[in-house]
Amino acid sequence: MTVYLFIVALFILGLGGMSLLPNLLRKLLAMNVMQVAVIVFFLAAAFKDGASVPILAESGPEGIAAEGYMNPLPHTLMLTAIVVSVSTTGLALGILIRIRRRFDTLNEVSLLRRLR
Amino acid sequence: MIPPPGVIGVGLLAVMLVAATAALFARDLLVAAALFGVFSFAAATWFALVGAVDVAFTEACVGGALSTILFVSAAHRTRRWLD
Amino acid sequence: MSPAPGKTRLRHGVPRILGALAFAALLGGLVAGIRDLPRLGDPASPAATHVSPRFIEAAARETGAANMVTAVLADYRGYDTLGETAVIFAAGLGCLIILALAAADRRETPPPGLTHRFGSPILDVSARVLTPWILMFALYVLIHGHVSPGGGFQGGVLFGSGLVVVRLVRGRRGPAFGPGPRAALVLACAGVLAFLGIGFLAMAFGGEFLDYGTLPLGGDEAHVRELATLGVEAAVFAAVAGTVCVLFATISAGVRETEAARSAGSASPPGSDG
Amino acid sequence: MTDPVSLRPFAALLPGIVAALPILLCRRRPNLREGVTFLAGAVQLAAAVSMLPATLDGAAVTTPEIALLPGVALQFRADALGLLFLILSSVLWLATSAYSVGYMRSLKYGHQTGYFAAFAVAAASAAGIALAANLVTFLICYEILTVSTWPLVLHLRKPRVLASGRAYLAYTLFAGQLLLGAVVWTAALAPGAGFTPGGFLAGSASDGALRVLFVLFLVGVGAKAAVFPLHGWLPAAMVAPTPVSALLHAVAVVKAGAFGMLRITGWVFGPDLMWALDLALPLALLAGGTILFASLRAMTEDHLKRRLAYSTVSQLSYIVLGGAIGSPLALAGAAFHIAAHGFLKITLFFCAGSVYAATGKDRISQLGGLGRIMPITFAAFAVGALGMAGFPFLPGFLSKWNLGLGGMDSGQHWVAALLATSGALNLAYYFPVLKTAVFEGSPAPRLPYGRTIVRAEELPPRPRLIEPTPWLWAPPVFAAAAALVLGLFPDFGPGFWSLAEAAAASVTDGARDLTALYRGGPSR
Amino acid sequence: MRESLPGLLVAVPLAGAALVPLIGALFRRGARETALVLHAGVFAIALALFALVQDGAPIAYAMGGWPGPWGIELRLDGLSALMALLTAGMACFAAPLDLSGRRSGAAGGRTSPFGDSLLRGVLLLLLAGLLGIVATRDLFNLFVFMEISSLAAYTLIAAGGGKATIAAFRYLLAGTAAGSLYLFGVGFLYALTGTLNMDDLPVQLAAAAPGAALATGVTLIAIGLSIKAALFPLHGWLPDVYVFAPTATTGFIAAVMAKVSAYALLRLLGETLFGVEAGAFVLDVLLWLGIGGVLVGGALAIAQTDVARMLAWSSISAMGTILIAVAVGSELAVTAALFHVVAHALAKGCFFFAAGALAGGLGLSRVQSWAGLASRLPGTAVAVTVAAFSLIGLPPVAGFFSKYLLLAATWNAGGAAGAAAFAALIASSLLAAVYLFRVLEAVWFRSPAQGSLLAEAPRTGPERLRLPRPLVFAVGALAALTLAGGLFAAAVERRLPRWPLPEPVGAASDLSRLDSARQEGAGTPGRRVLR
Repeated sequence: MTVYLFIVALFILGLGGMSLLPNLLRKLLAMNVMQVAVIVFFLAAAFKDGASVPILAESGPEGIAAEGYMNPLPHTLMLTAIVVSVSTTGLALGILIRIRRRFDTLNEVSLLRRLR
Repeated sequence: MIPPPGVIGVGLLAVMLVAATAALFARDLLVAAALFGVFSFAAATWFALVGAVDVAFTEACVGGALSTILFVSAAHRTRRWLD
Repeated sequence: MSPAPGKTRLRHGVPRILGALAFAALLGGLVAGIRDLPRLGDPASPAATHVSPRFIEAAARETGAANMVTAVLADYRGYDTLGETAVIFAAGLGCLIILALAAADRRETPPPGLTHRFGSPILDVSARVLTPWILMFALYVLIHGHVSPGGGFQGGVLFGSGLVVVRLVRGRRGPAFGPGPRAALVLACAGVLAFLGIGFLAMAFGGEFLDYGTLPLGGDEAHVRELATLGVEAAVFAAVAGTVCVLFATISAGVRETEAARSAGSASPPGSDG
Repeated sequence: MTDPVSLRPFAALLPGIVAALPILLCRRRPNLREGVTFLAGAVQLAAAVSMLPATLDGAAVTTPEIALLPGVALQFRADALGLLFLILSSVLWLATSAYSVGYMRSLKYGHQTGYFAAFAVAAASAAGIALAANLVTFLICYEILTVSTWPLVLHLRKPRVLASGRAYLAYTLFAGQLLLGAVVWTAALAPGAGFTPGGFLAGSASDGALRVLFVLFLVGVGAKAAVFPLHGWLPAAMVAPTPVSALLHAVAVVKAGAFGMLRITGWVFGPDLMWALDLALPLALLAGGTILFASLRAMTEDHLKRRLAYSTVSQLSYIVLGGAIGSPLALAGAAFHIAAHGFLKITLFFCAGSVYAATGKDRISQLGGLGRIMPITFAAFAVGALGMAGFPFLPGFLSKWNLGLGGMDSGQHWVAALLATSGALNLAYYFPVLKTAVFEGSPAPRLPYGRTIVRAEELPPRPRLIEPTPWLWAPPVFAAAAALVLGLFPDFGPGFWSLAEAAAASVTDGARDLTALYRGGPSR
Repeated sequence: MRESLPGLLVAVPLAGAALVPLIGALFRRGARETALVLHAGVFAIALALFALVQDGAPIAYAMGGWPGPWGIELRLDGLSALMALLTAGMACFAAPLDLSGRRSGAAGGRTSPFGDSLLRGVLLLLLAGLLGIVATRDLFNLFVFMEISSLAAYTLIAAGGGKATIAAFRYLLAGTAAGSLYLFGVGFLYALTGTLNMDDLPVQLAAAAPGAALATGVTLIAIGLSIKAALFPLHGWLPDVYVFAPTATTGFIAAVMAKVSAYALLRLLGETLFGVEAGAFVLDVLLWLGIGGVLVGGALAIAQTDVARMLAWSSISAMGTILIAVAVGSELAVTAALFHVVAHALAKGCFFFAAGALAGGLGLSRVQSWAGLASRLPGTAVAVTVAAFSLIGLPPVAGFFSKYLLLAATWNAGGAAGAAAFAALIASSLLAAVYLFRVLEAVWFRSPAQGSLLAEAPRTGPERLRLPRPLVFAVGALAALTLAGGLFAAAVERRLPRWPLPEPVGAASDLSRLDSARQEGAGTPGRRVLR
């Protein structure tokens, strides 16, 4: 429960930062925070009491019990999610540099004024 | 067997929350990027704590290093980024 | 009334109130939702009992990978990983287009790029010393991904970082170690194509796309799948390493259109883009 | 009797649409282009006439259904009312085409290719409205008519014209969308929504819902029929060239609206349901009010075409009135009035246009003396005006007579009084035109007919006879003559009266014999 | 062959996305031609799939040979095959165009062949992403392909430079927020059911008790997809994107991209989560929001003087229309929605290509600047007219029939919401008539301003105005298709899938065996039986 509350707090912090902060780079940081919150959420769902990391112990394939290992599926999904996150960040930074070059500001209010 | 994250986990999450908040409102970009790095490493540690070693490794590589470096190096090319 | 730089300006009036209400509703919904979720670590939760047991119990037997995450990533859900590779490839292509190739605007202030040294001699030397080790560690991460944390993606990131670290530290005047954006792009394309090639090959041998089990590599199916998974990881490694180089080259080093065009062998005259 | 299934109705629909393409291709050869128009009109008329015998026998030539969507089909049927409208619009399309040639060329208007192409499409869609066998088909043709007449209204492309075009679109598209809503609703109540004599909606929904539905229909169709207070676009649209006004009033648009009102009252709701829902009387009163209002309003207009426009508003409400009352005679009178008003009003418009083309004058106060130098034109105008007022031996009399009798039949005695009043008002606003033209202004010497077109500024100080080219005076003369014939022999030629009678009889369930008793004019 | 087509549908454009830049980097020519061939190939695959599913049996495809819910499953049924066909077809029109935002004839010069190959690669990536969304049966895989298409779209938009970069960045933020909200929602569903498979999910949910967590998850998914679908009031990103993006990009994404998200909404809320109480509630809310979007979009479109911005607001209105039909969810409504999706994609694509060609190539971006267009570019004027008729819903073009079906569907839905939607649809046609007939009036009946481009250009001869040939082809072909869609409405309607979709033959049997398989332990359902 505590974990989940932290997740919600991080998510809201990220989403709120994305929508309310005026600076595009800060928005980008907030976006990363929001994405990490989702990752934490999935990993919390993967956690099992009394289980181990999802790498097969030396004992071999016989007698593997599902209870003994963490759920590997959310881990896999979150690997992908991290990649998506960093890809988006990279592309966003690229766009950001172009915006900065052209308009000499990253303030959303000024930029929107230029847009209209 | 991995114990539940417990107090350490909560502490790490709290560190993440504080670091993230501080990063979002930092005056200076380098400070913000550093705080974001702290946030990422705290996250990676928490991931390891709940047994997601692969994810922790990746987050450390990507979130802690790659993203931060990208932020810093992108920002390096201009000033007044956070105005 | 112009916004003062550095000041946070929020919207006023009705949109602000509505926005606040929306956030409050979202917060309330999320808190209500999480109260209803299975307890953290509950071994009887649906997530722990429904689909995932197979990945734990049968991964090694079916795919030959001790690291279940790798098994799921590269085999059971290899299609996701293909998509993931495509995502990062998209980011690389995007940065190359947006920063290096897209129409440069006359009104844009020229980017400084990394024309001066980034760091100190200490950083310089340590980068040179570190690079080979980073590259080797990256390869280790790739190959060892079957039995330990890591795999193509993490290895690729490390490898790409290692390739560009010298360039990053020394700036544009430094030694041209590591691939330029075009070569890096070729590497990335080759990686993506290799991944797809393995998938198509599986189809050619009568299976579904990415069904490694049909590949005629000899041995029992788990072993074949293990080998194919390694191939896939290598493909991801190449794609990611190439893309990371592209990202660094465009975002950090500030490759301009003229430069990239020249490296592409095109005859776009300088200034025609400005 | 089962309806013969045939593709022949398409022969009446397609000429206009098919002709549009060669018309557009012949932009460099005007004579060929107009030849195509006449050919298409002739084919349409021939096809219409060929379906006449079956219809007069009580069987309507029907096309197979062409499925458009599930439960939505395109189908055409040449029943009595439809055929009446179709033949009327075919004849008048030909007349208007001839008139257009003279008018557009003598005034040297541009964009004539587009003009004739749009005209052909508008004529085809009017034919489609006439033959539509169900509401969806009706709606489709109705909307195509709207958009194909829009370029015609905007033909002169001046700022004031553009504003009028907007008004035209605002009214007609708004109405069209409401009609779309009504059609969808009706199709939900009665799948297929095919026009059925006597209506098909009885008992399909609650009274309140049906009343709302009727209001939707009333607005949807009434805007084109220019029922008060939806008439605003019609006077505004008088900025169009005169042949276009003729088309709007006599051939297609307004007439299509009035025709639609008859279809809605007689073939969708049905007279019985109209009375049962307490809709008939309000509609009749609305129509009566429109008649009086528009007649009074017409008197205040100095602009000749605008006065004619208000006259149309008034006259078309006779048709709505007949549909509202729904007794056999009223319906027959209303249906016949479609034809009567068509011939009469087109005469008047042709005359107004000829005067404008010859002299550049378009206001009644400017007409002084013109009657003496353009005797043919004004003679035709006099026929039209008297017919409008309901003068005996002209077709307007027959329709009004039957309308009045129909009103009496259903106990609405005020209708007779209204008709008398309206006839007087008609005289009151047409007579000054003739009076000014014939008795006022400077006297003119009698001179032989001249064939040259004289613009206003070129008028010699001592006027002489300036009847324009035959392309401009022959069509009004033809239309006036046709009106005279129709007044004297209502069943001459295609048999408009028989068709009107048959249409009314089909709605009111075999009341043909009843109408025969009251037949107001000589029959065949 | 039939069985392998779904795999190829996504894999071929993905391979193209890597192959085309590779050719561009290594050779001087050949990249553009390769891209065109690949687009044609993808279209052929989509067409074949569409033809194959006409018999009603969906084609299921287990990626990697792993059946759902363990592996990722693709499924092409009538609905997804239709969306795939539409997407691939629209991409074919965009593919030959110049994807860079440079104005032809302006000082910018041409993009280098290498840069051009990169852009073509990204377009293929966008196509692959959209097709992936359409084909997949896996919630997380949907997210991945959503991000592929989004990243590709951001790139193509930002390639316009200047203000397009701002629009792209704002879109990126909105799109990423949408993606995260969606993923968060998927997390809730996963935590409650343990599955990501769209066929398995309803089975598991039927066993689980409904609760606040489920409602939250469903709502998060709906919000995320609604942002992507630009559903009012989450449409903020859309107008600037459509205005500033390069012509080819705008034409393509305006035609299909938001609609693919609406498709995902239909798949998830209307099918997978059908029967979930919260899903029904969300659909009710979406219906009212759709009504709001229809009216607000139409009203704001009237307020615009810029053609592209007007069309962008019109798109918001159209998405509201589609969402209304999706929310109504009856068989007729979904048919109507699909008809509208097709009709609107054709007409809006045609209009945006024309608007982009005129604004980007000739600088004619305002409604007034189009005055006299008919005299100089008559073909374009005719095409724009046809498209406008379709957008308003006038016969005899496709838009009329979709509007008719929509009205019938909302009327049959009944209730206050149905009546309100009915009225809103009629109002939207009227609003569309106001803003589009304004354009048509300028095009056909106004004379160009003195000294303007259209006034100065000669009507004939080599100096007369001309648009790039691929653009002319795209505009003309789309207008012709719009007209054909109306004239042959019955044939189009007959080929639309029937809702609810038929149960799949292969996958369903897998699922029914799921529980028994789990009880047996290691026994694996599906084709593969190990041990």
